[in-house]
Amino acid sequence: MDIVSSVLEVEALTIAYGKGRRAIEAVSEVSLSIESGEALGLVGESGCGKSTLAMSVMSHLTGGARILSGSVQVCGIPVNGLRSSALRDLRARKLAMIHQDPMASLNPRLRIGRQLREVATLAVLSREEREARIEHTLRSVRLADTHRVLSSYPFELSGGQKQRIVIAMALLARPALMLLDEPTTALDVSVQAEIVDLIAEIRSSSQMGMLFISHDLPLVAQVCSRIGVMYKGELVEIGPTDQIMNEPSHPYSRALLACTPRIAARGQRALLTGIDIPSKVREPRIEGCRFADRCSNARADSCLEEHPQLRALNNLQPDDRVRCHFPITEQADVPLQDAVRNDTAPAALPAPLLEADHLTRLFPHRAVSGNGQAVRANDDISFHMYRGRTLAVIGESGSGKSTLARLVIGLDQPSDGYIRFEGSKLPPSGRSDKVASAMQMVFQNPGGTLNPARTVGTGLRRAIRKLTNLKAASAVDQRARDLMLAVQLDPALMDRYPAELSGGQKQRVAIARAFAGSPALVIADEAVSALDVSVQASILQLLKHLQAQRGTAILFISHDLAVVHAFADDVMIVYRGKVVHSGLVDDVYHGPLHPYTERLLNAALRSERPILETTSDENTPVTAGHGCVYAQKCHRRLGDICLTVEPPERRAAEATLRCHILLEQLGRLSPRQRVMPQACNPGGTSQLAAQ
Amino acid sequence: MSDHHPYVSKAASLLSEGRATRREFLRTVTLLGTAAATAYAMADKIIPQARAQEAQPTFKPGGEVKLGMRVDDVTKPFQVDSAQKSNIIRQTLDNLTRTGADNITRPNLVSKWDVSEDLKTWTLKLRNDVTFRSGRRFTADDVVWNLKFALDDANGSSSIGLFKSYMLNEEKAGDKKKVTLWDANAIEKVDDFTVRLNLKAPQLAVPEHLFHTALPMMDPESNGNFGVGANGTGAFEVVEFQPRNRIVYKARTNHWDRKPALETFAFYDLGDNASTAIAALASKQIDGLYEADASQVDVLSKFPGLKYYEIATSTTGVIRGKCNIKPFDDPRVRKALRLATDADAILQLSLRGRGKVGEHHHVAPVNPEYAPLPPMKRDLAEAKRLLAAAGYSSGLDLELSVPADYEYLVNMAQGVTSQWAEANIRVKLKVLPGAQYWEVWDKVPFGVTRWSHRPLAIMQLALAYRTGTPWNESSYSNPELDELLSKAEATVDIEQRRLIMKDIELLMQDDGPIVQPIWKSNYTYLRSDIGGFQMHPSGYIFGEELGLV
Amino acid sequence: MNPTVRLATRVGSALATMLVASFLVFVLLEYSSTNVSAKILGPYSSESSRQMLSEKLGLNDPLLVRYLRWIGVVVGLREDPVVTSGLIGSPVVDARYFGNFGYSQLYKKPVVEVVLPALENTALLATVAFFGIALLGMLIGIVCGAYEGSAIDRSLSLVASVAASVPEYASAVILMFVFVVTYQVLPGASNLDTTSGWSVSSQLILPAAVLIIYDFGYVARTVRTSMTNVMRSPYIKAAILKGLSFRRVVFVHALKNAMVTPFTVILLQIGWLVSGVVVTEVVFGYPGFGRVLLEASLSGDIALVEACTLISLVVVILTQVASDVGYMVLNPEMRARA
Amino acid sequence: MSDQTQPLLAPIRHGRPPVVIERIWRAVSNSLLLRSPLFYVGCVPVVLWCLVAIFAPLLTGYDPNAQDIAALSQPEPSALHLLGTDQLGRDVWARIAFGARSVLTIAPLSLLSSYAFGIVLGLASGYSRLIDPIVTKLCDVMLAFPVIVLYVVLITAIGPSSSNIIVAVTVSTAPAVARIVRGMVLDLKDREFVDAARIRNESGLYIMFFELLPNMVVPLLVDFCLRMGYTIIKIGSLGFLGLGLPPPDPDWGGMVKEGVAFMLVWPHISLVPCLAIASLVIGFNLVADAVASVARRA
Repeated sequence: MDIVSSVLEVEALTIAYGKGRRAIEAVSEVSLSIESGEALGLVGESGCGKSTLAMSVMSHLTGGARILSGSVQVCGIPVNGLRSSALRDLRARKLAMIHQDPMASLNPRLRIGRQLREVATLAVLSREEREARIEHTLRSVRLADTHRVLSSYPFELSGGQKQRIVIAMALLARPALMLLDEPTTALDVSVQAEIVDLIAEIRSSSQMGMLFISHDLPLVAQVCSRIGVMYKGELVEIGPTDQIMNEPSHPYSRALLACTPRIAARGQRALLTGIDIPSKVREPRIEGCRFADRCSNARADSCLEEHPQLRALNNLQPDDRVRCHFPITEQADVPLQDAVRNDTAPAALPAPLLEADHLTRLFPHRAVSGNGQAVRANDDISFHMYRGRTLAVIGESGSGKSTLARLVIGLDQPSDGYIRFEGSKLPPSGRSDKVASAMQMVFQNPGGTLNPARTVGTGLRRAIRKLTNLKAASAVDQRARDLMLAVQLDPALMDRYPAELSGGQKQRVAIARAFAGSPALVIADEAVSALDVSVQASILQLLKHLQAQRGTAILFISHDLAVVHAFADDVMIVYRGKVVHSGLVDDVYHGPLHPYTERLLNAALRSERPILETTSDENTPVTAGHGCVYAQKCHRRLGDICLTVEPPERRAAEATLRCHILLEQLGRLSPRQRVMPQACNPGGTSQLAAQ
Repeated sequence: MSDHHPYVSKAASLLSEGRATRREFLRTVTLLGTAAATAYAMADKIIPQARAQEAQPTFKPGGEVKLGMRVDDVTKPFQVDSAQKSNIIRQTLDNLTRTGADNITRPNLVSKWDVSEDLKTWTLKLRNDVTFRSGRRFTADDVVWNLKFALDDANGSSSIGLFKSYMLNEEKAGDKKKVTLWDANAIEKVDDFTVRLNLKAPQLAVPEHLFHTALPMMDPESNGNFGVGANGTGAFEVVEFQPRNRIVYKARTNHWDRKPALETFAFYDLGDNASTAIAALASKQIDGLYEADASQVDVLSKFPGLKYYEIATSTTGVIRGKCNIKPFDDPRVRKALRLATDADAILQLSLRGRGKVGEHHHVAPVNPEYAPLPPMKRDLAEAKRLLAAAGYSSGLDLELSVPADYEYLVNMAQGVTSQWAEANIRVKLKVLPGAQYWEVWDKVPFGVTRWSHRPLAIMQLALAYRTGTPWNESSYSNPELDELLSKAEATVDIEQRRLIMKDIELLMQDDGPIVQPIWKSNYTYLRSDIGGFQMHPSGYIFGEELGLV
Repeated sequence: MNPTVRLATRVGSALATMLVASFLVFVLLEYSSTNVSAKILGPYSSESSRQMLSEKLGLNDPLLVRYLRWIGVVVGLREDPVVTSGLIGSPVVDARYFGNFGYSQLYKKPVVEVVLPALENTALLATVAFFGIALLGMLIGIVCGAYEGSAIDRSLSLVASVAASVPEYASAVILMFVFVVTYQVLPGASNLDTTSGWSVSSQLILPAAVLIIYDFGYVARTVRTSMTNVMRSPYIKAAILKGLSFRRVVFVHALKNAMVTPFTVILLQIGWLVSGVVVTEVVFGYPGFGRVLLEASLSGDIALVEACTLISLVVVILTQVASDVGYMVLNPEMRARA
Repeated sequence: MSDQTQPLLAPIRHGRPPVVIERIWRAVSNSLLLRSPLFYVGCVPVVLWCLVAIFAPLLTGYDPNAQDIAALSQPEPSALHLLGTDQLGRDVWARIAFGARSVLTIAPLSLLSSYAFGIVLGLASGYSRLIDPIVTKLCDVMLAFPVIVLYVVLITAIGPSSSNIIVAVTVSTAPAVARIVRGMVLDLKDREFVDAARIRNESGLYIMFFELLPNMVVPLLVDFCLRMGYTIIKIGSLGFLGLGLPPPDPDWGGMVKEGVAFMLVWPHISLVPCLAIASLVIGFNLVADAVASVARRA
């Protein structure tokens, strides 16, 4: 084995796309190193160059990217300019990578076994050894039925299983360095928690170095002992996890922390501060600090003119280096800001804007269930919405939350139940223009929300013409410009096509479009989940601002408990089409917890010991009217009663939950629950009390 | 000359006085039973002529010749209706007579014929050495059977049309028309090698009719069917027959007098694409063409080792309007069309000059009764004047239907339309696939029709221009012409007939329904080591005459 | 759904397509031609005899009745009225058998006897051309796709594009000019006659070359597109990063995925090869199916045209079914769902 | 309404070009396309032939149907006839130039009509579950016919003329276009912007033509260019089989056919139209390739 302790040594690496004057530096002067057994996290917004950096480590730069200067050494071997056979050998034995979309990195037409063996063959010699290694590795990623797994095609496995396979594949050759590029982004929250847990476990049990790349600061913090923060190709700060998570010195690191959603203590909601500058299409080149134009501390002279160097903050902490002229050293532990939550019980509110009554949506489809039985995407859902308030719907993928949004907005018709809007019942289909104008929606995917073939202005003007009484071209145009300004966009962007806008800008346009009329109700279906946290925060700010201004009710659909906690007033937690827990946000989050709520919270807070699903049989259909929908996966299942008898509705303060377990026996969040999840230091224990 | 028909001496005197052409004389006297050689000798005696006696070539024995030709499926020889189909059966099945390339009809399976003075009794003497391939001798019984078979309307032979006027009676049996021999003794076996035809009406052309393509002599046992192994008197037997692909003949093993030089003879079908045949010739997959297109001739002339053959015919294309509809109901319009046509140029365009200039009267220079006229010159001014007189001073807009299957007709149509344009006659062409065109050929208001070679002009004229005949495609009806035609048909005297023909020709030029700028010649290329080939005006090919030199 | 049910559904839908298509063919042809009995009796037949025949053949019946009768004859459930009417006379032809498409007026024999030999010949040419097209197309497509954007990709793609732009008649004429006339190394006519010393295989070279030149570019383009898409996919990137050799990445990981879409496209070339090669067959005088179809169309031999059209339909639909089944086999996901 | 009242920047522009045209213009003026050498190479023959078609009378001194008897025996290219004359003594260049007119009207017209039908059918079947099975089945049926079979059978049935060629091309091409459009509709109609339009209460027609259709412009443009080449070849095939435009009007495919017999002595008569067809088709194919590769990169 090599004696070199540093498995990765990156020195003053600069990578650029394109040539000549058009060249864009994706990575600038980045230096870092990873010792064996150490995990380094790299965080930053999309486009900050972290993935390019990772690919340069693999020596697989594509799309016209070139290393301009600097070097990358893996286990002392410089990877750049390596002969292809040597490079292949390096990749096969020393390196492993887990990609952004791990599901897609399995070949859909080869059996898992073949794909694993192929990797093992490159590293291991004998056949017996190979099989043993595969068996062992699969077990180490908690895949039990190895024989079945090996003979499966990828599509026959669940997302979590595929993820484990990918990890197993990476571990197979016992590499010196493992690169993880957003390994959990594509997963559901609860699965995500399990996988992160697995990664943390692997790290602690092996001598492998790890480079963990993510946009999610708390996630990285959970696994890594050191964290580097990247901004526009530069490493702006690097230091021990504790330091970065608690007392970051760079304004950008600090801003990142500030905009990361978190669950605040009872009676409070996190104040998320965006660091997005939405109105400009492309940032001008800055001579000085690259973060200057977004930095609240930036000073005209030095920040704009002089490029800061990465330097140690002080002698005491040589490991903590920062690229800033004016690093924040004082008030190091300024608490992240929270606002007071002043909730009113809905009961005290005037007549509801919208009443949903026993909404049920059946999909009578063989394709979904296989046994010919109807799938209940929504089962008997009732709720009220009020002007100026936000009702959040939380659920994992497939829980029916999007179906609910579609029912409310009228894109889908309920099989049963009805919706009453402003006091009058809505017809099952064919809503009036008035209702259409009063009820609008913001969609999840910024890429799909705007018609790519039409300019921003065209779409916006069309919405105005359709949703208001304005007809004259000049009035419509004026209104469109007003709307652009209201969502903090330069009206000049109206001549652009969506492809020329950033994700955040598109989402703002979508919001502008939704507010084209004067909607009393806006549905936001995962409206911020595809955005960078910094952008997400500013979009949420924008929505809040518009809501405050216009008294709009918002139906906020999300899978992210932290975002919901920061944004919503009321919440419904949906599982398989059924509301299992609902009420005021604080009462749901802090009150007696429905087991499902408990598991979600647990995952969101990234506890040391995630609550695992009880059974892995994901495909058992739920038969309506028999037992609790969550019973099959419930870690607190009482017994047959859960499977056969519909649980009673229990009220706890301003919350309602459906569970057979008595309120006082249900889990609770500690009243002084810390807002941020813990770094990977062993001291942090979950404060989630399990029964 | 004593046993010659009485008219033979009359014909001889006409020839000597210059009132009959040599060709007319030859045709007539041979039809009357004079042997061709004798006839030629007589003609030579009257008008001495340096006849290049073509030496009979000496052939190498054996060998193989493949000609490119459309190979249709022929199962019923008595229904053959095209030269190509007749060529398919001709190598195996013989006719009683044979009309040569010189338009002279000679005995073939008959050794000679005699005709009564009234032209009503024809005595056919058969050769006594003819055998079928099966070895059986060919006798009078076979002739009687074949003639009767051909003239039985159940067998659908076009021979009926030819013999109808002098051999058959048409009866109406209820709903159906029934055709029967006019007399039970009409076809009479005299002895084993003599057959007598007793005619209802006088007819000179009987020997020519016996060469009709749909009147081959078959083995009665064949029941009128043809195919591989067909039993005939011909020099070859069919060994392979794949319609639309090829037919291959082998020389008979038991020959009577007629022993072919070739061991194998074949026709190959290469489709209608002109270049395929050329390419096949180039790669020696075939040895010659049954008939070349004008376009192919130019190409093949560049090839080494090929020999060119050409013969003038009365094959032509006519452009005709329906005379019972506007504007063709006005003779001035019809004449204007003729006057606006430059026949010389059309001949160049459509046949690349390989043919004769037409004179718009459908009497070909190769027809014996042709009366030479001064050429009909193009006269645009007169054409315009006539049009104006007919009330079309601003010109005419017409649509001309053209069959696509004869390229020279399409070219001809393109040529005349561009010429006519100068006379303000604006014509749009409507080119139809052959099958579609021949379904409406006699119905389109303005069309182009191909007429095949006929030895006699009166046959042609009577067929196409007499009032009310079924093939009168132009619906032309002129009592004067009808009368002249009847007169010509009844006139045996060559000189008198030619006088009548001249009137007919002038009438056709002045009043007739057609524009007829060209006479097509037949031409082809064969490998130059093939001897014995003579281009036949009807496109007939006699495989047993060929050989390799 | 299990595979048999799935296959049965597919075949059923193919049959339905066949029925509808055959109905369209029937309507188009029977109605476009002026008069069916005139076609049978020939241009010189009399009006009264045409009418009699029309009655005898039931040509005045409603369209659907005639269509069903025709189908009945084709599948051998009914006797062909043309035969039983005695119009064809001897030699005696069966009036009832499966595949009875009637009697060809052009060839004067039952349509099947005309079509089958032609189909056989075409199958020979099509087979040769098919392998040429598939192999050349796949080879070029794979190379271009694997090295997307490289000089070899660009030049080969250009070659394929240009080749696909040259009409069959143009390449046929040019090839003929070069190889038959100028160098005299190949025969000019491909009538499959070997007595002139040209072997069948030598006669197949030019027509097959023409077809290959015209079509391989299309296949290559499809393969290339599919290949580039696969080569860009994350699992190929993953495979490369696993340290596999490029050859292994291409042949083990990329090919299997990349051939799924082109597989269908390649199979569908069979339909084109059987009936779409009229031009080539005409130029080379090849006694094939396309020429029969053309001649039948031009001469208005309705029975023959109907048969040819229907047979080419069957071929196309069969290849469609085959490609669907093949797709199922190639795609484990489909296989599992089936 | 808005709390930010300060109007910013740019003056308001009125009278905007229709979206589709703007889109095409954008696609064309898109620097990527203009930077693609393939695009220029492909444009050269297409533009040249278009110019030739437009200015045909100016580019040749001959009537394309005028027959020069004197040239019959000497059809080779000469100073008088730059590309020689054909078998009827007509100037080949004049016929090529005027033939470009028919090729460049019939092919685009027939494709336009195919696209009109195809797009309507495709949009309708992709968007409406009711219409879909009928249209799909019908398209299946039509697409089962081999194209050339369909052409030959149709043209022999209805007769060769430019309008009938357009009919034949439409019958065979529209279902293919419909299928493509349907596929794209199915792909697009679940996108959020369509939902956004639906919740604005936009009519189905508006969504089909103004929301969905503009998104298909680029792929359809690629398809159109490819099909142009293909259609030109197929129309040429018809001409070659004698089912093209009726004479005397020049028709490239027909010219090849007429000249093919003279291939060995006067190859120019059919080679020139062959090259004309091939170059035009290559042009369209390369343009299609260029648009496709640019669209992929963009």
